Amino acid sequence: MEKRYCTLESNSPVAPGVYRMTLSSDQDLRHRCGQFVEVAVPEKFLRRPLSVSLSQADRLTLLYKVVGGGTAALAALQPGAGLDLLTGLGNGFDIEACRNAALLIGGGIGAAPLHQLCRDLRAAGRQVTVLLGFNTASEILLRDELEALGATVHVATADGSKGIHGLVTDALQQVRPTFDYAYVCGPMPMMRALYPLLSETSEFSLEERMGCGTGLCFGCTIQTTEGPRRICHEGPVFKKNLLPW
Amino acid sequence: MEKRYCTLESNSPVAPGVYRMTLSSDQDLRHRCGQFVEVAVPEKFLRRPLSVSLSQADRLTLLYKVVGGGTAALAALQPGAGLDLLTGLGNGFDIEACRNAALLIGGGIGAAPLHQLCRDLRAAGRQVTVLLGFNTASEILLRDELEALGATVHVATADGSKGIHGLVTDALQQVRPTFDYAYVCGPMPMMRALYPLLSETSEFSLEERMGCGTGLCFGCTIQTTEGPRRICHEGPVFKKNLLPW
Amino acid sequence: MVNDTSVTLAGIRLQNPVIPASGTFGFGFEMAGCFDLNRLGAISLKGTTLEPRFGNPTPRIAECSGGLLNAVGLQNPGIDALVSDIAPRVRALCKTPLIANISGFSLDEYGICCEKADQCEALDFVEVNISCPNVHQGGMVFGTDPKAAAAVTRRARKATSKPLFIKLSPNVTDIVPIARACEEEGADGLTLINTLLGMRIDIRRRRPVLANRTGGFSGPALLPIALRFVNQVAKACRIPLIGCGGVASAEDVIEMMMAGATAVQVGSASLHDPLACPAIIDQLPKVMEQLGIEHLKDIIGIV
Amino acid sequence: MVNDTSVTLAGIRLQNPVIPASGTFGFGFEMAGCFDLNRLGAISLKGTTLEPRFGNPTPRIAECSGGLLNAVGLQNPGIDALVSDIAPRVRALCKTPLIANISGFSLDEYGICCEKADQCEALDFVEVNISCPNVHQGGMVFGTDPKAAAAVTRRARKATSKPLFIKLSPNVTDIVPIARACEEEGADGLTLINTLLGMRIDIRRRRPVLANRTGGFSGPALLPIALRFVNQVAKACRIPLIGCGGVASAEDVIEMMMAGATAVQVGSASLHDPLACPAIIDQLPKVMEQLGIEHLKDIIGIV
Ligand SMILES: Cc1cc2nc3c(=O)[nH]c(=O)nc-3n(C[C@H](O)[C@H](O)[C@H](O)COP(=O)(O)OP(=O)(O)OC[C@H]3O[C@@H](n4cnc5c(N)ncnc54)[C@H](O)[C@@H]3O)c2cc1C
Ligand SMILES: Cc1cc2nc3c(=O)[nH]c(=O)nc-3n(C[C@H](O)[C@H](O)[C@H](O)COP(=O)(O)OP(=O)(O)OC[C@H]3O[C@@H](n4cnc5c(N)ncnc54)[C@H](O)[C@@H]3O)c2cc1C
Ligand SMILES: Cc1cc2nc3c(=O)[nH]c(=O)nc-3n(C[C@H](O)[C@H](O)[C@H](O)COP(=O)(O)O)c2cc1C
Ligand SMILES: Cc1cc2nc3c(=O)[nH]c(=O)nc-3n(C[C@H](O)[C@H](O)[C@H](O)COP(=O)(O)O)c2cc1C
Ligand code: FES
Ligand code: FES
Repeated sequence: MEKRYCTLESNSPVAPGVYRMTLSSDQDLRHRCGQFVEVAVPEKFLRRPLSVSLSQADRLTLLYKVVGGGTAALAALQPGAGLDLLTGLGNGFDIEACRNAALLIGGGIGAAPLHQLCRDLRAAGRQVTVLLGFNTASEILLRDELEALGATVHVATADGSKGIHGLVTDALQQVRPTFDYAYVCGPMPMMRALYPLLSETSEFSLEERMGCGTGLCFGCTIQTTEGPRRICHEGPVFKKNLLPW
Repeated sequence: MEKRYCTLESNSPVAPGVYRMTLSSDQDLRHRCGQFVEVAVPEKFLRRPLSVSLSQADRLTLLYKVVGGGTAALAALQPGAGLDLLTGLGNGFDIEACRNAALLIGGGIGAAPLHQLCRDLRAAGRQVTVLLGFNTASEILLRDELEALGATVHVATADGSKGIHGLVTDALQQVRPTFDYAYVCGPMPMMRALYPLLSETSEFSLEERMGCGTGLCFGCTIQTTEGPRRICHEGPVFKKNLLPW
Repeated sequence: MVNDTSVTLAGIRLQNPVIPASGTFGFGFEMAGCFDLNRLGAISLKGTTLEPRFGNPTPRIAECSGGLLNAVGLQNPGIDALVSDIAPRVRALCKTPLIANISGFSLDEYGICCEKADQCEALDFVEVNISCPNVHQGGMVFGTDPKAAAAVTRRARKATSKPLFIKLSPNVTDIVPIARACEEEGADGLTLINTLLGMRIDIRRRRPVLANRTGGFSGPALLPIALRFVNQVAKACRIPLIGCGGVASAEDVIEMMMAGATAVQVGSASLHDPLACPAIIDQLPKVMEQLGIEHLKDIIGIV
Repeated sequence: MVNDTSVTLAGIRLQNPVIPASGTFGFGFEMAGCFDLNRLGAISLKGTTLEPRFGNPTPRIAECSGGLLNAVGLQNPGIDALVSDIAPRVRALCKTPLIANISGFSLDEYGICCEKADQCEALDFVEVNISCPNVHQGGMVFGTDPKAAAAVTRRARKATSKPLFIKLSPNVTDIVPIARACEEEGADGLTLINTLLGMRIDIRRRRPVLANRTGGFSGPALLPIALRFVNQVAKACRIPLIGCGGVASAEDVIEMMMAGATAVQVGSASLHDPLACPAIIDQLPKVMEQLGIEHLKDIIGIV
């Protein structure tokens, strides 16, 4: 955990209600893929947890969906604004766990952390297949970016307006990708539906309302096969065998 | 009372700890001299009452001293910032009450509203003498502005570093100005000291911690010879005979 | 969509549930020049006692994170001025239902004030405040004990046939027996909550900020506390509730109604923005639309 | 100037009065990599019960204006894990005095936990929490009645010779008899306050935000309420008080001490900024300088 004051470089919509925010700092902003940050929001007491979509030495990209007052306040910020962040939170994805070919599955805004995951897996020489699920064509995120990294990307839309008609579970059964390890991030119902379809060599990035994001408050606890664990501190990424679903 | 969203045009120190702020709006910002505004301050629940130092059609000048968190937050605002104001509050000075020659007495930041008062009295053809009291030379406010309006200005400093050595009460006894009506604004001890030295043809602008500034909360009440009065609503300017000091 | 904001409170129809809270909207005249008072659901007038009162010395106000402390101490011109002068003058300005907010230092004072309010045609509701934390010899003591609350309600009930609301204090261990006692003695409804007792210290001057030492905390931060009390009492009583505490937006009004309130008072929000009530009333139909609420009264107590 | 920040709490010297509050600083390890725990005045560890507890279902957190609601519900690994594993591990990381925060659902549970804490060398203080609003079958009931508070204190006093603090609830009509009862039964001091019971509703989903329906309100807006309780109890009792509620700055620490606290706990502020405690400790000497305070202990209860 580090406290970082960042400058907002850009903040603009990339899909209906979804924004991409880039931040810079004169301090180190590198993250492991799958880690998250806690952003202080004007007029709110609690910070808002957002996954790192991409990080470099002095640069951070977040992808977020406006769902309430906090994210709406973020969306209203103008380039040049200063932001107060807690960085380097959570465990992140285990890229070592994949030996050859990775499968990445993202649903909606859950696609956000898959960007850096894909970059880092490709840099480590892994093959990457990505399944992305959205409600409709206009909501599709990150497809071009992931393809540019050399991943094979399949998109499913619930209304069939683009790609495979259906959910990511449908896509999984249709595409039948080869992989030795799977990484999943998305809404809870999606993850629960994928759970029985994936073997033990998989991991899931979870979400819960957070009080602190730093392990102090026990606000974000889930029950695991090894006892209670804080999503923010021992997660947000949990190996499949830890999840008692 | 009007609600006005203004743009901060300038905001810079004019004496140690004292700032001049100018605001503009595309709506009417004219005030009677001696009226005040209630400024919404970032991160504070209550607005802060500040006297109008000068107002024109679309422009407002405030002069304020940093004494706590609210005024410190105002001092930190940059030109271009938006400000939410309640304007046109309070009764203001009674310029009709003066027939020929006015005496204006201000102490410290209490000099602020005397600027427009002096302008309006001069525009009405009155002679104006001003006595201003400060702790020390570096704190002197508005002397040049008032002289430029054709007023005779006498400054007293408590440490004798400029002008008359002493308080405004000393200045009053030394200068012995001719006037038919006096207007007083400054710290409570100064006003109480002047009270017995002035005849009934005088008025005093009072201050109290305010909850609303608009007469709703009864937070700012003083006892007068005619019963309880709200400084924000029936004041802030009270004729001498109303003050039971 | 219909967007019907009306509610019925103890038999009286309010065109919307938004009521300026007592003590935060003066005597009703102050804003008459700024917006049409007819737009309000009702108006709760400044708390009134038998005798005129100056109230507490100043400072009476202290800023806090999320709100303020006040120790006004029931400044008011007395019940006779209310019924003979103030209420009729407000009535002449608007048709909005008017609520007399009554305080006292003895059962008799409460009783006499309610009798006088009862005789005043301009007044539509009587709201008996047994929860003022800012006066020393009484007020809140009546609101912290079920027996005392019952006694005041009984006396007030005898004194008036107008709809009678008792305004309760949050400074209690268990509000339910107090609320039930008021209900049993014939109150038509309850207003909850009044302010939480608090204190601030001026660390430079090393003394309390308020001349009265302590004051009542109100403002946005009170909302979760008020919601809890409203929900708790809604589950325990059948009479209608007026929810009060921290309400500052149309969403807050809806949250308070879902917790169990039939109408909602807006207090401190008007101190920051004297146009808060009409702004909330403007927003209500839009927020109802977003949430798929046709008739506001349908959401009362659904949580 | 001297700028001596040390205070003595029930005979134990703290280099400064700043203590992370129970439940808002994990088990003490979490921040060990971020700052030197030796800088803290003391550490109050996460509330512990006899048996391990998962706590309440999620969501356990709801944002509010001026703070938050929590309904963690005393998640903890049980007293045995605390005394045999956790406390010794924190002790190995720092010399800071450690406070065991104990909750229970019966007198016996409180008693057994205090006995076990008493035997643990790594623990310096025992803080008995009789004010948790988030567990159903107990907790707060002990803190809302002087007799029950006396009984818990008596049992805990028998169980431990370590400095014993009882943590009181603000959800009471009158805290003084409760505080006095604890003092009479031999408590070495009191911690006040715990959270205020509150509720939020998700108006879109039409249900409470918290799975537990209600939760405890904490955060900056609690400060004036806590100051009032601390000042009230400081006037009524002789034992030292740990002030808690809304403290987020060095100025707040000083305000709390002027109200009557010998030491000060910082809770929710650490949730927004996990470095809040060291930041406050850094600021303290500067603010003392500005206010002309040489020895912090000289201002305890001066208002
Ligand atoms: C580890 C982690 C990583 C996340 N990464 C991202 C991301 O990269 N992009 C993104 O858009 N969102 C992400 N989220 C979710 C994001 O934190 C919430 O959407 C945000 O906090 C909502 O704030 P708000 O004030 O706008 O909404 P609020 O007004 O607080 O709530 C609106 C609704 O959003 C939901 N919600 C609120 N907080 C959370 C939460 N912490 N987790 C899940 N749902 C919540 C609730 O259902 C609520 O009804 C992440 C959450 C976690 C825990
Ligand atoms: C009608 C009126 C007109 C005013 N005009 C001016 C003006 O033109 N320029 C100017 O600098 N100040 C003016 N003031 C005073 C100004 O409102 C306060 O200094 C300001 O509100 C302090 O806010 P703060 O948050 O900085 O200080 P706080 O932290 O709130 O308080 C710091 C100290 O300032 C004093 N103070 C706080 N509020 C008030 C108040 N309302 N009245 C008097 N003292 C207070 C208290 O002694 C307190 O200890 C006026 C006040 C009133 C009532
Ligand atoms: C300045 C002020 C004066 C008040 N005076 C009264 C009063 O006279 N009678 C009363 O019943 N309540 C009074 N109250 C309490 C409010 O009516 C209301 O119950 C409380 O402020 C909580 O609501 P809020 O958070 O919306 O302000 C007063 C509150 C404030 C802030
Ligand atoms: C998430 C959370 C968990 C808490 N857990 C405990 C606990 O286990 N034991 C306890 O005595 N108090 C607990 N508290 C109460 C705090 O210690 C403190 O009394 C309260 O939050 C008020 O202080 P604050 O406003 O500084 O947060 C908890 C508070 C929060 C916010
Ligand atoms: S959010 Fe506080 S422990 Fe996870
Ligand atoms: S400040 Fe509210 S009535 Fe004057």
